[in-house]
Amino acid sequence: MKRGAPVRTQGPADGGTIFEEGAPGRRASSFAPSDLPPALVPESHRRATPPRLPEVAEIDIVRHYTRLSQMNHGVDTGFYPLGSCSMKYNPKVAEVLAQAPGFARIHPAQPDRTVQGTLELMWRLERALCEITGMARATLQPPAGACGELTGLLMMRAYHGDRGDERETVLIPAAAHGTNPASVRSGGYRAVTVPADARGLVDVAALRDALDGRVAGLMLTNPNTLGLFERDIRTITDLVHEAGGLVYYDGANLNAIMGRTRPGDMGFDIVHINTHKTFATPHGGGGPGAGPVGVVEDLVPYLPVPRVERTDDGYRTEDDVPSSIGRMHGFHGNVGILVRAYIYVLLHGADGLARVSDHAVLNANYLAALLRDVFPPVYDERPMHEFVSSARDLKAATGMRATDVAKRVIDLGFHPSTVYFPLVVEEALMVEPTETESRATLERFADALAQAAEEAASDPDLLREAPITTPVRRLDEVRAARELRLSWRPADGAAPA
Amino acid sequence: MKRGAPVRTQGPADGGTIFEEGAPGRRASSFAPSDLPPALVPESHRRATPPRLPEVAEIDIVRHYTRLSQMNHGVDTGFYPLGSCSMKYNPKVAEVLAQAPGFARIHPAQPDRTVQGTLELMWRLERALCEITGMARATLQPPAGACGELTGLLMMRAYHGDRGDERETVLIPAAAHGTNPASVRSGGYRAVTVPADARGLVDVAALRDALDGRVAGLMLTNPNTLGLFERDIRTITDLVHEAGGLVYYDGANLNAIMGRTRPGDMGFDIVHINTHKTFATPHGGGGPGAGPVGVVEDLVPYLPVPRVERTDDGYRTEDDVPSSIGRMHGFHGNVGILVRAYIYVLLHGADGLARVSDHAVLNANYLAALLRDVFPPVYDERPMHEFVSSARDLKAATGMRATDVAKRVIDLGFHPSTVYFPLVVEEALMVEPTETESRATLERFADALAQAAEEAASDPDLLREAPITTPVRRLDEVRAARELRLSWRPADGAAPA
Amino acid sequence: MDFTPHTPADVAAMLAVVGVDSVDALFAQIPEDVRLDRALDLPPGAAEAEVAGALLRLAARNRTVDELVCFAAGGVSDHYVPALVGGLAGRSEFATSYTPYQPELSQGVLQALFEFQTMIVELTGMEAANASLYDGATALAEAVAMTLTADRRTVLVSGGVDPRLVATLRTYSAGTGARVETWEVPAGHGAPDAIPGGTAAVVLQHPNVYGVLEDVRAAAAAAHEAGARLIQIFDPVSLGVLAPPGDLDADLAVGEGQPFGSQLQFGGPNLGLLACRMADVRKMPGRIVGETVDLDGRTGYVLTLQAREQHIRREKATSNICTNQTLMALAATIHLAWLGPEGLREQGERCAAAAAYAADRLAGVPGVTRRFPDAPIFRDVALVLPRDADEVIDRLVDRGFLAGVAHPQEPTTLIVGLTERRTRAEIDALADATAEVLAGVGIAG
Amino acid sequence: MDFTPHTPADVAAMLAVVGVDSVDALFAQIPEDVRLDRALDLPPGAAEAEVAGALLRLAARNRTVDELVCFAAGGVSDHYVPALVGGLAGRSEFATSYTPYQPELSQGVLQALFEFQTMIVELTGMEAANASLYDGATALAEAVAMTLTADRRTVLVSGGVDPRLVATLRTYSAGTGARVETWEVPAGHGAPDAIPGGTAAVVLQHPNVYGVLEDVRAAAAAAHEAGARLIQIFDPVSLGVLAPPGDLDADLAVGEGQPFGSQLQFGGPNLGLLACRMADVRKMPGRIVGETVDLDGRTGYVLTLQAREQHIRREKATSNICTNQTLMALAATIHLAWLGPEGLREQGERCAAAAAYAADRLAGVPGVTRRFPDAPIFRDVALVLPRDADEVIDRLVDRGFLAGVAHPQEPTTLIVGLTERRTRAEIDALADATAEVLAGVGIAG
Ligand SMILES: Cc1ncc(COP(=O)(O)O)c(C=O)c1O
Ligand SMILES: Cc1ncc(COP(=O)(O)O)c(C=O)c1O
Repeated sequence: MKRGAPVRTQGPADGGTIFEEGAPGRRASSFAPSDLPPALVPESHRRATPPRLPEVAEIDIVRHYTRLSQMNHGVDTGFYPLGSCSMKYNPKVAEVLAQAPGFARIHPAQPDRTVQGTLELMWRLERALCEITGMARATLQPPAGACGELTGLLMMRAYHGDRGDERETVLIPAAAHGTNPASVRSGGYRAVTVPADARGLVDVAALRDALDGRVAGLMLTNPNTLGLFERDIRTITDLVHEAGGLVYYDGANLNAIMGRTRPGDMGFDIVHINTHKTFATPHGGGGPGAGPVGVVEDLVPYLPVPRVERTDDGYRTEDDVPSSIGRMHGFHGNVGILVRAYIYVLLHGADGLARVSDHAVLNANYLAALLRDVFPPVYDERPMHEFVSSARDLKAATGMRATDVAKRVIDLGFHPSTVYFPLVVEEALMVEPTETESRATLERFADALAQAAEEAASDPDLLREAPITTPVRRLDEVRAARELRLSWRPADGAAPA
Repeated sequence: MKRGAPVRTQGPADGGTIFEEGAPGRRASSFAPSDLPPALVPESHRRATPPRLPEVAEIDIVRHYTRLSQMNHGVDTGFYPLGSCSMKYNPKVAEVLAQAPGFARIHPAQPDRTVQGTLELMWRLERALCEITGMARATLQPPAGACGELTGLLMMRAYHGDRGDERETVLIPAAAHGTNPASVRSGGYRAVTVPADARGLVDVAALRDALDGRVAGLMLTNPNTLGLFERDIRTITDLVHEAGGLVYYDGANLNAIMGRTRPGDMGFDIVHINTHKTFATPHGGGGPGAGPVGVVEDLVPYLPVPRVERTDDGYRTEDDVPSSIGRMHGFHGNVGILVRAYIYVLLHGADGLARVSDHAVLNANYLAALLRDVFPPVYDERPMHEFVSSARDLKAATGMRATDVAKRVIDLGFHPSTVYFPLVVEEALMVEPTETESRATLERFADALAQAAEEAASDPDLLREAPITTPVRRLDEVRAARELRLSWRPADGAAPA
Repeated sequence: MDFTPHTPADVAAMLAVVGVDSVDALFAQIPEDVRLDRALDLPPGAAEAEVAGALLRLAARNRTVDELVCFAAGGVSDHYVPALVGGLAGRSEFATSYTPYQPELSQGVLQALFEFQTMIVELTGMEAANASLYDGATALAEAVAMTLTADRRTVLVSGGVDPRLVATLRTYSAGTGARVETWEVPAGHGAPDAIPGGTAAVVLQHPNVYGVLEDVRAAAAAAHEAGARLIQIFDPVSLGVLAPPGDLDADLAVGEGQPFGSQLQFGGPNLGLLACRMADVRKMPGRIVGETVDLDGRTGYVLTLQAREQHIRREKATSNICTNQTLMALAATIHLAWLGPEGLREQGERCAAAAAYAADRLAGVPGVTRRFPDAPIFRDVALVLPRDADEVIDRLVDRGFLAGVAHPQEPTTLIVGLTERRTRAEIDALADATAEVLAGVGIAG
Repeated sequence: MDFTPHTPADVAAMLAVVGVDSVDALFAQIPEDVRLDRALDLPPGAAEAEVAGALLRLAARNRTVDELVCFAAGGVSDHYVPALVGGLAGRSEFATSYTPYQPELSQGVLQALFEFQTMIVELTGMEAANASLYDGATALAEAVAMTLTADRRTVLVSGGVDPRLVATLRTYSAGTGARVETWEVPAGHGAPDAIPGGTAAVVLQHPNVYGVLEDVRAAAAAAHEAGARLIQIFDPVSLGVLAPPGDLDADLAVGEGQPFGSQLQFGGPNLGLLACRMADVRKMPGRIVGETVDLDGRTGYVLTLQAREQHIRREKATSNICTNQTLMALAATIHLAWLGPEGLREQGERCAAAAAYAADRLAGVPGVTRRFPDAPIFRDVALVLPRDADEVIDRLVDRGFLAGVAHPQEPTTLIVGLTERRTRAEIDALADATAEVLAGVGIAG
C-alpha cells in the first residue's frame, strides 16, 4: 500500500435505511408447506397490527448490507491502533473452524455425553488460561471483560462475606478504564481513586494511606492504562493483602506480558482476560467478546456455575456448588468465542504467545520512538505494548486539538488512535499498534501523524475540515443527543406501530 | 438506494501489487513438523532459484485482497445489466451448501459407492435439465457454454461420421455470440453466416438457399442474440433436418422461455445450458461456469464419458461407451457448480422457473418501454428477456458514442449494459436486466441513461471525462496491447527468475 | 506459529531506532521477582492444518441438532437461519471492527445498529431499544437494575419465569442489592396476590417457562397501582403473532434474541434485547445509536447518550457494559429483514401450530400429562412425566431426540420446545419414542 | 420459491407501461405449435430450509477425504487450503462479477488476475501466462492446438502422460484434426526414439503419471531438432523443488492448478494453467490481463490482446473459450501468496519425502513391487499389485483409505499419490492394510 491512501471511504452514505428499500408485500422468506392443523392462539392475545419490518427481497438485503459493510473500517481494511483494544489480525482459520456444525449446532441444554467435544475444549482452554495467567481455576462464563470484572468483584464480596468481613470500597487508579469503576459500583462497592506518581505509576505511599479495613480490594491492570509496567507491583499486592484485601487484574493489557510474567506471579488473586483483545477473537462493531476469569486457590469455591469438570469417564457440567456466586450468564457464556480463543492458543503455543508479546512491545516502542519529536510521550518510563502521547503542545502552538489530528489522519489513510483517553491526560493520543502490524505500516502511520502535525501549523483547514474522504464528514453529536432519533420513522413521522 | 449514487468507487487504486507488499523472509504459511526422512530428489532435477512469490504475512494478504474486492463491481453491489449474461442474484444458500464437506471434500477417483450422494445429484440434475429443455439425455461435463458448444459440434461430427456423411459447414446467424463461430472452427467445421431479415430474425429464404448436403447443422439461440423470438423456428428446424443437418440450441438465452417452450419442442437436437447464467451460479470475474449439453435420443450414443447411470443398487459412473466422443474434461466437469445449479432448480421448482422467465421478460419489456424515447429499440419485434437499442442517433446528434454513455452511467451509479455487441448493430446497447431486479431499480437505471443522453447535448464533457468516481479513469488499452506488460516486474526491470 | 510479520532484519532495525540491543531489554522494567523464568507450560505452536485437524476431531465428539431432533429450547432454540445472514454479518469490514468511536469510519455498523434498534422497537411496540446486551438473562438483570431506587429495592418475580433467568438475576442482585422475591403460579400463570411497598419491579415472562400465556396487562395495572414497574420477558419469535409488550403496558421489555440470526453454539454468543419507554432512555444500559447530520447536512449515525456509559460516567454509569453483542445484533437485523412482517407471522404461527399438535400427541402418551392442561400456550409444552425428566431425556438421546429441557426445580417436568422446523412426523416420532422409553421397551440406554 | 422481487402491484404497473394486459401477452410471439402446454414436470419450488435439508442428506451419502485417508491424486490432490482463501476469494464483489468488460469497475479482478499471471510465470519460469483455462486436461488440448500448423499435425505423446489427459486430447483432436501418437516408456520415462516429419509437438509430463522424473531438456532438444515444439505438463506443487519448465527448454507448459486454493469437489471446478514464451503469446487462448495507465497516468489493468478472442475474432479466434476459471485463479493467487517461496519449497519437499517413504513401505508389502523400481520419483508412487488395483482400492475403502488411482490401461498398476498432509503413521497404516487385504485377512469387503 502506498502511503496516505484513503483507508476506505467506499460507497456513498446517502443510501437510506433498509426500511426505505423494497415495496409493500415483497418478502424474502419462505417456509415449507405445513401439514399441521393451525395454531389455537386466543384472539385476545393476538397482535393487532404487524410490526413494521422491511418488506424486501434477498437482493435488496444483500446489496444493502454489502454497501453498509463497505462503509466500515476494520482490521482487515487497515491499521486500527486503538489504545487498550489490541486490534490485531483475527486469524481466519478460527472463524472457519468455529462455524463447523459440531460447534455451532449444539444446544446448551444437551446432556453432557452428547457435547464431550465442546466440554473438553472448555476444560482445556481453562487450563491454558490458568497457565498463562498463573491462576488455579477459571470460569469461562463472562461474555465480556466488564462482566468478568463484575464476576471478580462478586467473588470478592462472597469471599469477604464468608469471613464476616463487610468491606465497602475498592481502590482503582485514576487512569483506569471506565468499566472498572462501573463494575465496582455494580458489585455493590464504592470506587476510591489511588493517584499516580510522576512516573505514571501507582503512588505507593498514597496507596498505603488509602488502605484500611474497609477496602475490599484493588483493581489494576499491568502494564497500566498508560502502557507502563507497575514496577512496584509486588509491594502493591503485598500491601493490599496485608490490609486483608484482594487484588484484581484487569487483563485488557495481557498482550504485553505473555511468557514474561503472570498476574499470579505478581500477586494478583483474580484475573479477567479479554479473549477479543489478546486472543484475537473478532468482535465486530463492539462485540461479542468473552471475559474468562481466573482465580487463586482460595477463591475457587466462589467461581460461577455451571463449571466444566474432568472425570474418569469424560467431562461434565457441574451446577451444584453452594459456595458459588451463581450464574453470570444464561448458559455457558460466549462459547463460540471461546472456541476461537482456544484455536488461537493452539496455533501459537508457548513460543508463539511469547512472540506475540515481544513484538507487541517492540512495535509500540518503535512507533513511540518514531513519534517522539512530534507527539512526545507523556511519561518517561519505557512503554510496553501501548503508549500515551499528547497533542497538548500542538494545541498550544496551533489551536488544533487531538481530535483534529485524528480526523486528518483519517484522510491520510488510517484509523486514528484512541483520543481523550485516559481522561487524566490532556489531549491524549493512546496508541496500541499490536504485534501483527509490520514495520512499514508503523512508519507510514508515523509519517501521517507527522504530516498532520505539520499541517496544523501550515494549513489548519486541512485538519479543521477533515475528514473529507469518508462517506460522511464530522457528525453533529449534540444534535443527536438533543433530538434522540433512536429509530427510523417514515417521512410522515408516524410513531411506531 | 438513492438515484445516481456512485456504484462503488471504493478504495484507492494506488495500492501496488501483492509483490510490492511484505519483506524478504516474511511468510504466512506453516507446516506441521515432519517425522519423515527428507526427500531424495536428485540434485540435477532441483530448481536453481526460488520463484519470486510474494513474501507476506496473513494480514498483508487479507488487506490486499479485501482492498481489491472493494474495487470490483458485482451483482451484490448493484445492477449489472450485461446483455447475454443473465447477471441475476446468486442465491447465498447455494454457495453455503455447495461448500459442505460432503460435496467439497471428495476426490474424483473415489469408488462409486463412496460418492452416491453426488452421483445421485448429478443424475437428478441431468433429468431436470432434460425436462426443462425437452431433451432425452445430457452430459454435465462441459465446464462452460463454449465447451458445451464444442461438445455438441463433436457429437454432430460423430453422428454424420457414423452415417458416412462428411459435412463441412455449420450455419450461424450474423449476430451470433463469438463462441459459436469459434466453436464451429474448433469442431473442425467452417462457419457460414445466415443473414437476418428486417425483423431481426433468421431470413428463412436465405436459409433455404444456404442449406445443402455440405451443411452439418445450424446453431441458433432463441430468443436470438437480439432478444427476439424466432417465430419461424419450426420451419427453420424442419428445413435443416430435411437437408440432413442437425440443429444446435445455444442455451445462453434460456432464461427467457422456461415453462413456456422448450428447445426440444422447437425441433432442436442439441442444447447447451449456461448454469452460470440461467441457474445463477456465481462466476466471479469470468468463471467458473458449467455448460451441460442435452441431446435428442438419436444423439445419446455420442454423449461424452464418463456418464452417470442409475442402476438397481445405486448410481454408477460409466466410462466404457465406444460410440462416445470421449472425454471433454479431465474429470466430471465443474461439479461444484452443478451442485449450485441443482439447488437453484430445487428452490424454484416448476412454478419458480416459470416465474423467472415471466419476470425476466417483463423486466426487459418494461425497461425497453422506459427507454423507448431516448434509445429506441433497433427492431420492432417485442423483445423477450433482453433488448438491443442503439446510440446511433445520439452519436449523429452529439458526437457522443455508446461507450461515452456507458462511462457516464458508471458515474451515475450503475454498471452499464453491454455495448458494441452484437457487432451487427451500430452503437449497440444490449440490455438484459434479469428477473431479480426490482421495478425501482429499472426506473433509476432508465433515468440515468436519459440523463446521460441529455448531458451528451448539454454538457458533453461529463461524458467525455467519465468515469471520475472509480478507482481509475479510462484506461489506455492501446498501450496495454503495445507494451504487453503481462506480469509484474520489479522496478529494476529484471526479467523473471 | 504466530501472525507477527517481523523478519529478523525488521527486529534489528527497529531495536536500533528504539535504542536498545535486544527485545529482552524492552522488558527490563519487569522486576526480577515477578518474572516468569521458564517458558509457559503449553504445547508448542502448531500449523493451521494441525489445529484444523484437532478441532474437527473435537467437533466430531459433539452430537449436533442435525443428528438429534431438537425439542430443547428455553431461550435458545433451533430456528432456520437463512444462508445470507452468515455471509453478510460475517463480512470482515464488520467483523474486524470495534466500538465505532470514529463514526466517519464506522457508518456501516452504526447504521445497521440503528436499523436493529428500529426493528426491536417495531417488534416490541416499545419506544426505544439499545444496541444489544449480552443475553436474555443479563438483560433481565440490567432491566431490574434500571428500576431500583433508594426506597424501592424489591423485585417480585413470577414463578413462571425461567429459573435460569432468576438464578442470573439473583447473582447480579448480590451487587445491586435488589431483593428478589418470587410468587407461585399454581395455575401456571397469574399476577402476584399483593405487591408490597418498596417493590421496584414486577417481572413476568410471557409466554412463560411453561409455554403459558400470561395476562401482562393485568399484572402491569397492579404493578403501576403499587408504584412499581412491569418488566416483561418476551419471546421475540412470538411477536409476529402475540400482542407486543408495548401494547400490554410493560414498562421494560427484555428478551433473548438468539432465534434471529445466531447459531445455537452451546448457548453463546447470544443476543440480549432491551426496550423501554422514551422516559427511561437515559437509564438504559449499553450502546445507543442516534441519527444526526454531518457538516454538509447528510444523514449519518453516531453513538449517543454516551454520558450514560462507563467510559464517560464511570462509577455513575447506568451499567458497566462495554463490549456487547453487536455482531449478533447485525445478524438479527438481517434475519428480520429476510423474514419481514409476513414471514415473522408465519414463523410464529408454525411454532404455535407445532406446539398445539405436540401438546395433544405427547399428552396422549400413557403416563404423561400436561403440567397445566387448561392454560393456553404458545410454543412450549410443559409435561409431567412419571419419571425424572433428565433420565427420559437421556434415554431419548439414544433414539435420536433432544426431547426438551427439564425444569430445574421440578424434576419430573419436561419442557418441550417447538420451532417452525419441527414436522408432524418428528413430533409423532418423539411421542412414540417417549411412549416406548416410558414403557421400558427397546434399546437399553 | 423464487428471487424475483415483483409484487402484484409492480407487475400491474409495469404491464400498463409496456401496454399489454397480461404477462402471457409478452409471450404471444411464441408460435402455438412450439408452446409447452403444460407445467414443467418438476417438483414445486421449495423453501430454503427444505432444500438445505435435502442437500445435506445427499452430502451425507458421500464419504469424504476426512473420513477416508486420501492417497488418490492424478492432477487433483488433497492439499491443505488455508482458511483465508475461501473467505477472500469468495468475497461477493469478486464472486458476483463477470468478465471485466468495464475495467474501471473491475480493477479488483483484473489486478488479481495480473498477479496470478505473474505467479504462474514465476513458478514455471516461462514468459507469459493466461488468466486460466478450464482444467489441466483441456489446457493440454489448447496447448496442442497452439502448435498445429498446416503441415505439422502430428502430436507425439509420451506413454508417461496421464491417460485421462491423452483421452481428452484425443476428443478435442477430432475437431482440430491433430493426429495423436504415443510412444512407449518401458523404463518408466524417456524421449521418443524418433520424431517424424510433420510433428507439431512432443508432449512430456514431468513428473509423469508414474511419478517418475523425465529428462525434459533432452526431449526438448530432440523436438526442436525436428522443428517441433515441446509441451511440458507440469505439477505446480513440484515447482518449489524441481527445475521449472522454462529452465528445461519447454515451449509451452500446462498444468492442473487445483492444488492451489481449490477444493477437490469431485474434480471440478479446477484450474487449467498455460504458460508460454512471449513469441507465442498472440496464439494463446483465454483471457490475458495487461498493465497500463489511465487518463491521469495511474497504473491500471485491462483485458488485452482481445483480438485473439472469440468475441472479437470469432471464427479466427485462437480458441472458443469465454467463461473460464477466474475464481479458481484468484484462489490460487491467494494460496500462493500464503505459501510464499519458502512455503512452496517446504510443501514440495514434504510431498517428496512422503513419496520416498511410501515407496519403501509399500514396496515392502508381500506381492507388491514398484512399477519402475530404479526411476527417481517426485510425489507419486506406481506399484504393481498381484490383483486388480480397483479391487484392492475397493477393499481398502472398508479400512478407511482411498489407496490411490488405478492406471486405466494397466489394471494391476496402482498409483499412490502423496501430499504434505500424509503422515508416517498414515503411510504405515496403508501399508499394513494393503498387506492384510492382499493376504485376504480381515473384514470381508
Ligand atoms: C483496560 C480495559 N479494561 C476493561 C475493559 C472492558 O472489557 P470489555 O469491553 O470486554 O467488557 C476494556 C475494554 O474495552 C479495557 O480496555
Ligand atoms: C449467447 C452466448 N452463447 C455462448 C456463450 C458462451 O458461454 P460460456 O461463456 O459459458 O462459454 C455465451 C456467454 O458468454 C453467450 O452469451
